[in-house]
Amino acid sequence: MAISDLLILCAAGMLVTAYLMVGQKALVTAVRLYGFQSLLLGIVAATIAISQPRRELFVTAAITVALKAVLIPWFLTRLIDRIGIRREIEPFLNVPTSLLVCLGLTVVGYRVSTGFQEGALGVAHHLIGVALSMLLIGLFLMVTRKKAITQILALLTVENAVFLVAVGITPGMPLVVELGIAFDVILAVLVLGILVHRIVDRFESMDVSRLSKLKG
Amino acid sequence: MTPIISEIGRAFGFALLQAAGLLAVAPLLKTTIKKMKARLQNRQGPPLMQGYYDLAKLLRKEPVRSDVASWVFVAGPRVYFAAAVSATTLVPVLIDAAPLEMAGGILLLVGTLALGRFMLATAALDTGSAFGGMGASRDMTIAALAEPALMLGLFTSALAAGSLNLGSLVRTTLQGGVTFHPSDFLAFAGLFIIVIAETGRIPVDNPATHLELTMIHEAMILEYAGPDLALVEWASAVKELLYLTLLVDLFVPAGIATSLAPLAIVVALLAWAGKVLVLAMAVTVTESTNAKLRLFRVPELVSISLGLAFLALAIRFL
Amino acid sequence: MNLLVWTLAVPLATAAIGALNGPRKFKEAVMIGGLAITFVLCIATTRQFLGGAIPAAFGEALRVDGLSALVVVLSGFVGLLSGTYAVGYLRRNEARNLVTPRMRREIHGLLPAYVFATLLVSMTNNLGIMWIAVELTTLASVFLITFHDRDTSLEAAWKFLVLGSLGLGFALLGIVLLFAAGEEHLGEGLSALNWTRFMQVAPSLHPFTLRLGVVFALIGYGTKAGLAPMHTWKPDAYREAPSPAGVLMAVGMLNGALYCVLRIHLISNAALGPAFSGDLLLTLGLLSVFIATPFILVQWNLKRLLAYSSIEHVGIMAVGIGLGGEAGAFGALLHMTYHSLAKPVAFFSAGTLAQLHSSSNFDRIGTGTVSRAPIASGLLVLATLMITGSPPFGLFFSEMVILKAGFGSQHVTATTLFLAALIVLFCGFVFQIGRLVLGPPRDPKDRRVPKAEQFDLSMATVIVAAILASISAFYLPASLLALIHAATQVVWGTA
Amino acid sequence: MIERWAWWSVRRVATWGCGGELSSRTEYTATAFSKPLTMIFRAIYRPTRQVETLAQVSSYFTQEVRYRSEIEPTFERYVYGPLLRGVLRVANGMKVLQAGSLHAYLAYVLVLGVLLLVWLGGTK
Repeated sequence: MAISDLLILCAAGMLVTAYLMVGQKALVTAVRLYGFQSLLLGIVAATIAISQPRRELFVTAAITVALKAVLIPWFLTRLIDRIGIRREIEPFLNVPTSLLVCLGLTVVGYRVSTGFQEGALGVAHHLIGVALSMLLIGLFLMVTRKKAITQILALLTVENAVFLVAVGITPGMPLVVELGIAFDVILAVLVLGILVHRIVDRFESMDVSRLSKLKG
Repeated sequence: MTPIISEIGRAFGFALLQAAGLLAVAPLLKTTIKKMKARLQNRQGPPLMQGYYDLAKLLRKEPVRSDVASWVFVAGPRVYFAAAVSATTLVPVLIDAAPLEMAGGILLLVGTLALGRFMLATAALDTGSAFGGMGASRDMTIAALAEPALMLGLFTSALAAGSLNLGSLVRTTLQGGVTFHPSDFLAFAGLFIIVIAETGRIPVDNPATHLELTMIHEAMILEYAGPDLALVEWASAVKELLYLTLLVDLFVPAGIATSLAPLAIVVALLAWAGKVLVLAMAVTVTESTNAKLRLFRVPELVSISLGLAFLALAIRFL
Repeated sequence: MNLLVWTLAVPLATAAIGALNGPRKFKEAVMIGGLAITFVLCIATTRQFLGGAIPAAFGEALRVDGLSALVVVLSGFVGLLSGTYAVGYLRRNEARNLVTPRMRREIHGLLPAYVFATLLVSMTNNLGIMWIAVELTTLASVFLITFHDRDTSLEAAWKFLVLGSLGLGFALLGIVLLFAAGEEHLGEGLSALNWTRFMQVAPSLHPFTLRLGVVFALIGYGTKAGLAPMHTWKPDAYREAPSPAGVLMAVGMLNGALYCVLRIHLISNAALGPAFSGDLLLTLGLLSVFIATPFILVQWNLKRLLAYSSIEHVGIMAVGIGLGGEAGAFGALLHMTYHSLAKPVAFFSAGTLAQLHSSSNFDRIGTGTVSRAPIASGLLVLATLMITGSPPFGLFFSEMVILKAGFGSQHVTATTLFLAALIVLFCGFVFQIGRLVLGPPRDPKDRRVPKAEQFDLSMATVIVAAILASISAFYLPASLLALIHAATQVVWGTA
Repeated sequence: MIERWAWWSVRRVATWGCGGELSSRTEYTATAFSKPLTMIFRAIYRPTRQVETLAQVSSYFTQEVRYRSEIEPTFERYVYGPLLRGVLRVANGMKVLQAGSLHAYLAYVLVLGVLLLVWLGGTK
């Protein structure tokens, strides 16, 4: 199986996980889906590191897998256990309609990606298409879901999409910058987690739509 | 730097010359109109020099001022006179360029005249007599009606010539050759009515009477005597001459000199005098054939003039 | 060590010391001293820049050109102002035991950290480090917003962080795409992401990827700057944050985010010509001004009013940059300078008023505050005149320059709408503050007696800031003016 | 020139009031001054008049006559009033934009993102 097929497979896999996340009700499964998605991202990074003379990608792949596939899901699951709210309450849009909207967003993402010139591996077009669609789907997930944890997951999906682009088509972002960005993402998740704790202590629920006192 | 100073110096020189010239001729115009009116009523009428005799007499007399009047009463005639004289420098008379035309165009002209009118009205109120109050109130009412129509009339012809500056306005109409666009007649008629209103001629105000109920301009200057009265009389005469010259410039500038050659100046002088005389005759005829309108009929007259000006505007640009 | 490194090290050290607990007097002295030294170092950097040498460190990763020098000096100034004001602010709150020593430590640690982050943003030449620095400011602001730990501050912090992280996600995608557009031209290693490298390589960047990257980057940094429609977090965040932190966010972060927007705008200018990102910025700017107008007219809270005013000012600057041309760029930068001078006065006086009445809602403060707090109300009125761009003050001139640029360009209708919005904003703002300050005094039986206004360090800072802001209207120090011109050269001319 | 010569011999005389004594009652007040204008522009000013005659014994022996006239503040009532109310109504209408729900705020960014992507997609 050629390298580019593997890449496209992994990218498609990530897109499918994003779709599943939209259709998902239980929080824990959503976190596991996110973990799997990060794993796929790690695989993409590793395959590109092998096929191209970009050794530092191995480091990025290792960080991605370690941080995003393992650490963050563990942190989020521990958060869910501590809070004890397991199921997503009824979102704004029911699942079938939100899936339809996701399809629409994917079409938009792909339409834009056709503008890219053929990357070195001829894969750029697909990677960009998947990344943009995942970005839009992540944003859509944030708009329709009420649970704070799901919003964090959506944010991380957006973050994964950006990393997919960072890994996929560029000839390798400087390592220091990638480390800095990974570190910042972890910090952001940490702070989000602290905030969720304080929100849950104060409002006894993770329902973000209840947070709407500040008007006008 | 020096060329500019000499340039300004020359302009001011011309301005003084023109102002002095118009000042000299103004009383003559007033008395000619009186004489023509008398002729129509087959009376003898005053001698042509009567205007100058009156001014000389008044200048020699002792100024009488009311004991309650403040400095405004004194300042009134002087500002009125100064406004009238400075307005004359903005209008081309013999040459196709006004001496101080770079200072401003139609707006400055109307503004200066309005300043004079305002100052006279305030001075009239200063004496506290009922006449001054009535005169000022009526004058201001007519001004409120006439000035918009005046501006519109002037703008119509200015738009045709493409500039507000009277000098260039005359030059463009001259270059354009003597073409009588139908809107010129309408604009001329509209402006003629306004000139009658502004100079206080019969249909709007009766200059010859001191009858309390009918006089407007006269009521304002009732309290003045001696030099103050002389200043006001002289200024209103110059104003009238200025309005007539304005009408001539806007509509029939033919004959005006385009260079400083003495021959051209003489020709321009004759042409200008003739045209102003013709206009004076028109004024006399309107004065003799019309009765004075009641104050609340004046808006109708002015609305006719506004209508004419709008029509002229519409015709020219549609 | 290099001057730039010192300018960054001092606030970092102040933050570190501030975070430890120690005697109050010592902590306050450290904070004010640290921020004062930072400000002096910022001036030294700009002086070095004006002297002709381009200060740089870490192999061009930190590089100060005209634009960054201006933002550095403004951030340093605002940092010092908010530091000194924070001392008085904390003392007053502590006297009314609203602030525990732990919270005080938080402020002593976070304010200098915030200044460090904004300085890092404005100094860095590397787009990657710039992104990380902006992320740091976001994280620092979250803890500043949850300082008072009210229900609403949690809500504001959550919205701030979610929208902020989303914006930064977009910005990161923008930078990645910009980098992708450069491919092999940009070279290897950390310096590949340098802004100067991008400018050299600009014509050979792949247009479509660049266009996509510029759009995402502008949306991302636009969110941090508070451009509409991504501005929604700003009113909530400014209401909850304590006023010294509010000023840092309203001026420091705003200048920093605009600095990033400008860097991206310049790359797009060099590669695609001013039309592309100029029009985008113009639309976002106009949108911000139009969205801010109604909320200022019918506002119910003093700090939110100032938040919408800073959204409006970001809009004005974005319009200035969007219009492009020498006048547009100069107008926007002049606006940024005067805004950084005038806005702290407004925030501080509003903060004092809110603190005396222990609430920033108009109905809780009541009208006619001039009788109860004359100095603060007077300063607030002065600040309002400055912010709304009334003639004698500086913002009037910058708005005039921008309007001149607007009417000069082919966006005449947009500029007329922009002018109309400015007028309505002026009326709304003056009406609100007028009613608040000069309205009928509160009925005596209202039991909430506001605290008496005492003259302390923070009041002195506000007065000094007000004096500086008013002087700046008539006399700008020559070096500051030279700096603005140098910055305009960068934004418009041959940087 | 005229000023210098005439200044020293000014005669001060009472204002001429048609022979009758001049008092504040014969003077032109502001209402009188503006009366012609308000009458001409009746449609805009809409002057109103109220005359009350007070008489105890019989209506023939009036003690007091009260005259009260007003002109209608046309501009405030017909121009500025509606304008202000309209602007404030629009402003209140726009308040719904910032109604507190984070989801709405995120939706704004999503819509903006999609619009820009569609627009960018177009300009290949």
